[in-house]
Amino acid sequence: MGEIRRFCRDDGMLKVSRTLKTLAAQAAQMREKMTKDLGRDITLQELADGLGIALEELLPALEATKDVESLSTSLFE
Amino acid sequence: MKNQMRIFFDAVSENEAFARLVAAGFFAQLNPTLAEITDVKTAVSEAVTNAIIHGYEGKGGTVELFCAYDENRLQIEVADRGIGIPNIAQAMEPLYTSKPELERSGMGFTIMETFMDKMRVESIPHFGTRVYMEKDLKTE
Amino acid sequence: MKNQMRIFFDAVSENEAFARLVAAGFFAQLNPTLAEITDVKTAVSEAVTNAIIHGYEGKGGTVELFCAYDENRLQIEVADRGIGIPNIAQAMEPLYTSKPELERSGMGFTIMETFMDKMRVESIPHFGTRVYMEKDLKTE
Ligand SMILES: Nc1ncnc2c1ncn2[C@@H]1O[C@H](COP(=O)(O)OP(=O)(O)O)[C@@H](O)[C@H]1O
Ligand SMILES: Nc1ncnc2c1ncn2[C@@H]1O[C@H](COP(=O)(O)OP(=O)(O)O)[C@@H](O)[C@H]1O
Ligand SMILES: [Mg+2]
Ligand SMILES: [Mg+2]
Repeated sequence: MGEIRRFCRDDGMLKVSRTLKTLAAQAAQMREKMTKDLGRDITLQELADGLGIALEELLPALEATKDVESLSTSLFE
Repeated sequence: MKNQMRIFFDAVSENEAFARLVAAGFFAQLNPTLAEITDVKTAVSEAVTNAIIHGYEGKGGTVELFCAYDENRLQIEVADRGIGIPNIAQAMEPLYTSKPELERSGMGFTIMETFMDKMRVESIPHFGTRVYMEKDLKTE
Repeated sequence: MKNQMRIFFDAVSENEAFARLVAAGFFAQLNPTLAEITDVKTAVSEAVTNAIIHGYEGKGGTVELFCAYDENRLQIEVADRGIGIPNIAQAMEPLYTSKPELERSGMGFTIMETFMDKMRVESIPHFGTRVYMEKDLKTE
């Protein structure tokens, strides 16, 4: 059974990822830099590629930032 | 390319962030810009929050989220089987809220209208509410 | 704490990563360890892939994913309305695959059994297949 876990890890199916908060911070930085460099709003995939991670990892990290929830509560008050 | 999904989840505030993630994850396949996906997440968030706190008045139930795309056209529906809205025109007015005691801004529907290209509300008192939204992605 | 969700999505390979994201996002609320969430994602991935390529033979259909938790007990179901499995015992044998031409490893069910605490398969030929899985998180 340990064999199967090893098989999957070697297969690259499992890889240790960075913590959500670290990733969220790195994503925010990378977004700013790439937006400035390219002079336009970047896509999700471009950001994931820039960070060297899969979309699957990037999305939860973006959720860990507060920009969405704060909108209706703060921006319009 | 066409694709669709329909999810049913418990009407608890813990699932608001989850609903945003589901919508973002589904539409991520179209490679939207970060601004576009934030618009979509914000609209979904407002609609799901409404279902939980207004539709079910925080007492729980099941929220439905439907997401689909056909090429660059996104379609979203958020539905509940809660108390419904007696006066939809009034509910959609900016700043109108039936729950000022919860410190609601009354801007949920206005945000959905602003961030999506189309928005429509159907509601029957004591039966439930369904919000339809559409958006065209500019990315090719 | 209890919570549950049920999602229906198109049986296309683009939705495999999406299904993993949905399961991981839902169970993230329990604050699992990285190893635990990876186990869950891997098991979901194998079951969803099976529904798409075996159940529907790549011709499309709808896949159902149910996720629930009650305290630390996770429950997952993956179902399709595809061709079904004529011999479940044989299908569950390690290395058995009915599609060697697709370079399948025949290890899907074995992986699900290994990564989850419980696993059960129900299937009726020409009606469909449902895989039940359970896992207790060690985190408190
Ligand atoms: N799903 C729903 N079920 C019942 N009533 C709703 C629902 N969604 C919105 N409403 C009604 O519409 C009003 C306006 O909604 P919204 O613009 O989001 O503002 P807010 O949520 O801040 O009150 C709510 O106060 C409520 O009375
Ligand atoms: N959802 C399903 N519908 C029909 N047949 C299935 C399904 N899931 C699994 N099977 C059958 O069980 C076999 C073993 O599955 P699995 O262990 O995942 O190996 P693999 O997918 O590599 O073939 C498959 O080859 C297939 O014949
Ligand atoms: Mg609102
Ligand atoms: Mg398999």
